[in-house]
Amino acid sequence: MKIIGSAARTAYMLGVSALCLGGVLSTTVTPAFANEDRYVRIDEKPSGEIDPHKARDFADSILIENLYDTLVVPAGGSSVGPHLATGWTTDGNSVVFELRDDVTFHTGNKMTAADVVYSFNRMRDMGLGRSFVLGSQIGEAVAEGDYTVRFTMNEPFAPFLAAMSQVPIVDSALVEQHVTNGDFASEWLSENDAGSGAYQLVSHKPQEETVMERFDGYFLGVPEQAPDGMRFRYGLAAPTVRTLLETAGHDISSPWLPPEVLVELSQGENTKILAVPATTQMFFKLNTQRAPLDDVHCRRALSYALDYEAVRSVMKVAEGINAASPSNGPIPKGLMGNDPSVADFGQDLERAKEELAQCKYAPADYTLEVAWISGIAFEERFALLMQANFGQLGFNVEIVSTPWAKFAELVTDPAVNPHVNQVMASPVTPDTDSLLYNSYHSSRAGTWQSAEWLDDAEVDRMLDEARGASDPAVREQIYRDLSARIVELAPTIFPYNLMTVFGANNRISAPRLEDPAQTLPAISSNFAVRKMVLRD
Amino acid sequence: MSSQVKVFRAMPQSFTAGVFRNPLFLSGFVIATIVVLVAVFAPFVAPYPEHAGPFVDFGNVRTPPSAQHWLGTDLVGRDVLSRVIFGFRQSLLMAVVVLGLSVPFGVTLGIVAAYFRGFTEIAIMRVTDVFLSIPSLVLAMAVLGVLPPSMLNAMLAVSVTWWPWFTRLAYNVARAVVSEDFITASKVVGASHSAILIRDVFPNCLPTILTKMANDVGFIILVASSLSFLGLGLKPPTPDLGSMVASGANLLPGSWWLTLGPAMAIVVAVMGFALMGDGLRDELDKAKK
Amino acid sequence: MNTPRLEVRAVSKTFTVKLHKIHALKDVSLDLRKGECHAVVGESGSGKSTLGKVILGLLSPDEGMVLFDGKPVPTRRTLPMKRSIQLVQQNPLSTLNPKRTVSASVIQALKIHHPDLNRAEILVRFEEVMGEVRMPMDLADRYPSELSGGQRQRIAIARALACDPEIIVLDEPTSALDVLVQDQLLRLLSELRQRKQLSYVFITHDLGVVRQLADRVSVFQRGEIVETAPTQDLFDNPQTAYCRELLSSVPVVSEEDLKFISNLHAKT
Amino acid sequence: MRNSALQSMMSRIYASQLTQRLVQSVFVLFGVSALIFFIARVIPGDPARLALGPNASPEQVASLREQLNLDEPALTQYFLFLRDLFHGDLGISLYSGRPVVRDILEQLPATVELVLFSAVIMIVAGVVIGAVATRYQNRAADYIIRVLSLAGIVVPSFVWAIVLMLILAFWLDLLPIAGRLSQGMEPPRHITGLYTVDALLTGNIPVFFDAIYHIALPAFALSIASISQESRLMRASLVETMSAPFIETARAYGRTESWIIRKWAMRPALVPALTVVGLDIASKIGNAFLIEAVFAWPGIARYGVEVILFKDLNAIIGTVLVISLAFILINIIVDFLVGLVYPKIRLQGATDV
Repeated sequence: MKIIGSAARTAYMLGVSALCLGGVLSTTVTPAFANEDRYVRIDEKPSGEIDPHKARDFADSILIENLYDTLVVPAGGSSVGPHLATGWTTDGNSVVFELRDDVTFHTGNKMTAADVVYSFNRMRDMGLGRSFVLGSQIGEAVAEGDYTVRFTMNEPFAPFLAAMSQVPIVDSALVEQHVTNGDFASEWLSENDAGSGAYQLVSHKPQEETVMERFDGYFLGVPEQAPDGMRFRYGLAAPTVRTLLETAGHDISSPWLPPEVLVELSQGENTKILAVPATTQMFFKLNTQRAPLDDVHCRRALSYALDYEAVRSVMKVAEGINAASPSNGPIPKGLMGNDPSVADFGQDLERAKEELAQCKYAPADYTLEVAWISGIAFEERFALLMQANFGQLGFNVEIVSTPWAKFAELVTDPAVNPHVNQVMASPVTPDTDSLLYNSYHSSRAGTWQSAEWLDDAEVDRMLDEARGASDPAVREQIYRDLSARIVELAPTIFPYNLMTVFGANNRISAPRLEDPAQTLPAISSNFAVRKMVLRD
Repeated sequence: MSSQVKVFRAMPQSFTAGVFRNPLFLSGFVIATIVVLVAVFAPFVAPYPEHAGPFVDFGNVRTPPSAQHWLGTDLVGRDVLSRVIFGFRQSLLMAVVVLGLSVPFGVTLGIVAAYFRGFTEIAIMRVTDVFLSIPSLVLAMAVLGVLPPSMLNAMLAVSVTWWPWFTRLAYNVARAVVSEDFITASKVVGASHSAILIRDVFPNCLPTILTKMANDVGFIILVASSLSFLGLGLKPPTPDLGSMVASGANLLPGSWWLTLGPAMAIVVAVMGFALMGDGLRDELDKAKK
Repeated sequence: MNTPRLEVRAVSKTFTVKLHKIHALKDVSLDLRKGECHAVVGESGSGKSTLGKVILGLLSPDEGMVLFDGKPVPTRRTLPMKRSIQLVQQNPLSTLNPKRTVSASVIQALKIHHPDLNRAEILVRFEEVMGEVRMPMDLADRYPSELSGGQRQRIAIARALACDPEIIVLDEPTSALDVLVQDQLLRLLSELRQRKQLSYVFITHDLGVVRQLADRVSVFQRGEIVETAPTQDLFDNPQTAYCRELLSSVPVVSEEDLKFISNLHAKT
Repeated sequence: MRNSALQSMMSRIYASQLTQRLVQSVFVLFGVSALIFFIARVIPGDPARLALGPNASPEQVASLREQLNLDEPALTQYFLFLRDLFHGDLGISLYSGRPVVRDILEQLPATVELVLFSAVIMIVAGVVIGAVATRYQNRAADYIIRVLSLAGIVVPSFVWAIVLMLILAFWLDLLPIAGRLSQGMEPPRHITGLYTVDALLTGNIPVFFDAIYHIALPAFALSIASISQESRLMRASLVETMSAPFIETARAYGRTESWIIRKWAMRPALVPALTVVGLDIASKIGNAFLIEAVFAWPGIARYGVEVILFKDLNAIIGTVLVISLAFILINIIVDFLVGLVYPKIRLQGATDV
């Protein structure tokens, strides 16, 4: 052993000192930062966008929810309540909002009607992010005084108020300063905030983390027990999140953890799960433009062939709690037009074979492509299940996994859009329109929401009619009829309604994510950090 | 008398005998042989061969190892052991095809560059440098990002990163060979370039190339599993050891058997071939002295 | 009758190594007649081997030319041209491909130059060639590593003979062998020359060997021929100082010495 | 030639060889840029559509396509790209919406720091283990080390990462598993971007230790495979050196094996082991993604894979170029250092262009 004695001794010493160092550090270094302990830590997919008018997915919407405010906010069911607007009046072909006069932006600037007009125009003119909720029926916005804004309508547009809950208001004076070459200041706004929200931006590294801290000038005030800030982390792997939650190094997970991990977290000593009975649904979208699924009978055959029980069995997230519940067709529970009597979908191979017999295609001639979004592990199991189920009908099934970004691109072409696409969606606004119009209107075909490429005159007519009708009862009936029509056309398989489930550390409580009575249908609204409570 | 002349004869027997006395090679050879046999006879060895195909049993998911399922069942109720056994098949197929594509291509370029020198050499070796200047995992990912996911494309992507190593190896060995007197002799005798390359240069590079190939079988399995871990693997339900580890890892430590089985399988397969390569190299070094 | 078979006319060749120009051959001329053995002597690095390569067509000269039968040799030599001029190299360890049996190496040469022969005829020729170099046929399917240095050089000669050459460039063929084997090989070469009317370009630094075998000698110094003369003239009456110096350093091995040595060998 | 003249000639050759290498690597970089540019160009899918999201109008897509020169012939696009490259402009990342150069500058130091630390661990551990194996060559200890070092190589690095995380963080709770610093630790003033180096330069000792505390686990996980590789090479090279004639001489003097290894064999044997350090570091950059993913290390490898999946043309090209540049530079630097340590290599290298 004395041969390489000195080298071994050095290595040994290094090892010992590393261990000592580790021991010392773990006891001394970590707890020295008191106020940071009061930051809530949340993680999401790989990157985030903080330009409020470019933000589009779930992760982005959580950031925007906390940095920015909107005129109105979801208030349960399909309704909206006042927020930056104290109230509104409908006046012939226009809607007039009265604004609060006590709102200041993070800069200290007062929020006025000009900011609202600027924000609306910016969102619509850029045409990115969630601007699709702004129907072409909306005309122009005009400031009629410092705290009054008038929106004129080209045509009646029933989902208007709900849509306004998705238009974040920016500090126009600040944004204007950073416009270069007519870029809407989008480079600047992708790295800075110009909002009035309860939290303001500290730093934003789109692939690492976004940090924000409490904004003391928030017009509604931020409760003392709310977190002092938020650390929004990107791209943590499931085992990492799981370990961090156990060791109080993290507070709320993304909703993409595997169900088995959630089960373990629900039993953990320091951990729990947060379940939001929101209006999210899983959709297996069938490409209605691609043989053999351009034949309604083949689509119906697939609907009957799926083992719905098995799908739902995957989503068990705790002892006795299943995140998946039977669906009522295209309109999730809690939204206008939901019809509990719409068939409880179940597997029926006999009927599947009957439908298949009427289909003009022979299954053996076709290979069905079933897609799942890589990163959402449980979707692979659904794909495998479909492979087995549809295989029983004689279809050859190929499974393809695509990252979300690639999927959103694939669906733009019906010739390459996979036959079956798994999409989880919830209405962007509390209005049924935001879900159905963007999924089934023929003019919207080819987005991730409308991977069906449905082209049905009857459906288009009903969707347009529901937009124009102002009487809620009439709209309710239209949506019920529409729901029945869609089930008949079978462009989509509706496997389950979904509770969105998060793993969490016990020190955080988020009433909107835990208490069904306080939960709002637009899921990101439940991530208002100011409504959370952090125990010390 | 003349009938006794054999125009071909295998390598000097002392080398072969020495190799089989080398403990590293021998243990690697035994492991690799078992892996190959298991892979070839997978349908007969696997307890539930149908579980390697489109099969689900949601009533039987994620059961820990038991007498029926030695390595437990996975998230859709398939027998992990059966899938591991079929996974060997895919891994070996991958390695064989990647080597089959990249070795002839890479070695040909390497010895051609070493033999002809001049512009040919510069062109080939600079292009090779370009490929070698991109870390292979990154390059394979970029290529796989381009191609739709399939067994063949995964093989192509890995091959694209693999051939330059053989070009460089063959080039280095062949440069030494080309300066040998017997190459001059062949030229003087009037042998054609192709004959010299095939009969004189190539056979003398072969032992080194074979050694690297033995090692590489394992490393190709490793790279393929890394790609699968990043989500660039084979199409389900094809059993793929790397993806099995990746999906199982999310459920550690709870459902450890989902990771342990396939991870050990990768380790055993890679180990077997790496040991073989090591032993071969030992003997090669001895032979040189 | 005696027009030269091979003429080297004013050949120059330079190499560039690390920006330094090295004149390997400077204005070298040389004749070789049928059945003649022309020795090229000089210190190592004096350009002898380069001359050999130019003659063989392995290098093309910067200036000057090589004539065969009075006609200039083209840069790309034809197969019959290649056949006519063959080579036996210095190092018996590397002159044969270690991955091929000796029969394969020789038979390759036979096949190249006798494409019209069938397998049996080739084997007959192979046996003949092996006989010419006194190699027993039971060594035919050995690998070079299983043969002695002298045996390997015989195979190298056999390979050259297999082409039916008229000229053989002998590039220090015996310098790596011990004295006894060297002597046997030289006798073989000498006998082959007479029997087959071969011409040799004998590259060597060993003047003892030159005296034994060569008809004429060219002395090389730094890429130039300083003197060319019939062997006996050169040894008796060297014209240049360099040659005199060279000659004075030659150890002389007499016939008696050789006999003595071979007797020693025979006894042990 | 006199000794000093010989030396000056050697160093001239060496210097010219180094310049030659540098010039060559510029061409190689051009090659890499062309290769990756054309690979990225054949990626099916429309980057403009991807950037704008599924709800953008065809006009918007068309205008962005024009802005990105996507409608030009591929060769024109490549030349436009080269022109911008000379102005230090790699375009805007579609994935992050920011200039690629900025993204890369932000992500690169984290990876450099990770790779650097794991390289140090690799060299030290690799040399020691290789030396031990040589000392006990062809005995039990040697075979055990060789099999163990094989295990280091054959177990995929992502498996190591997970295993280490489970043991050291999940069960023992000894080391942190995410991020570069503890929460609330302000990063040191940006000088190099390497937190440990910057902390030392600014004299911020707590941050220095905190950064080391955070980098320990990922760096170790990343180094395991290459420790094994390095120790195998070290062993092979030591074994070779130990059979050299000058070692026989030392044995004849009755020196112990250990003394010979340390004093005589080590230095020449280090050379081949060190030359592959460059290659090993390059392979680490690839493996780094696996590690960065597991340990949430905000580095360029993770960024690279994200942008590949997102088909973010500019960012893919930028990332691969930077990684290749790093790889080429590392190799030149390693060669240069080896040349300094052991001048004999220079001449061998000089004839081996």
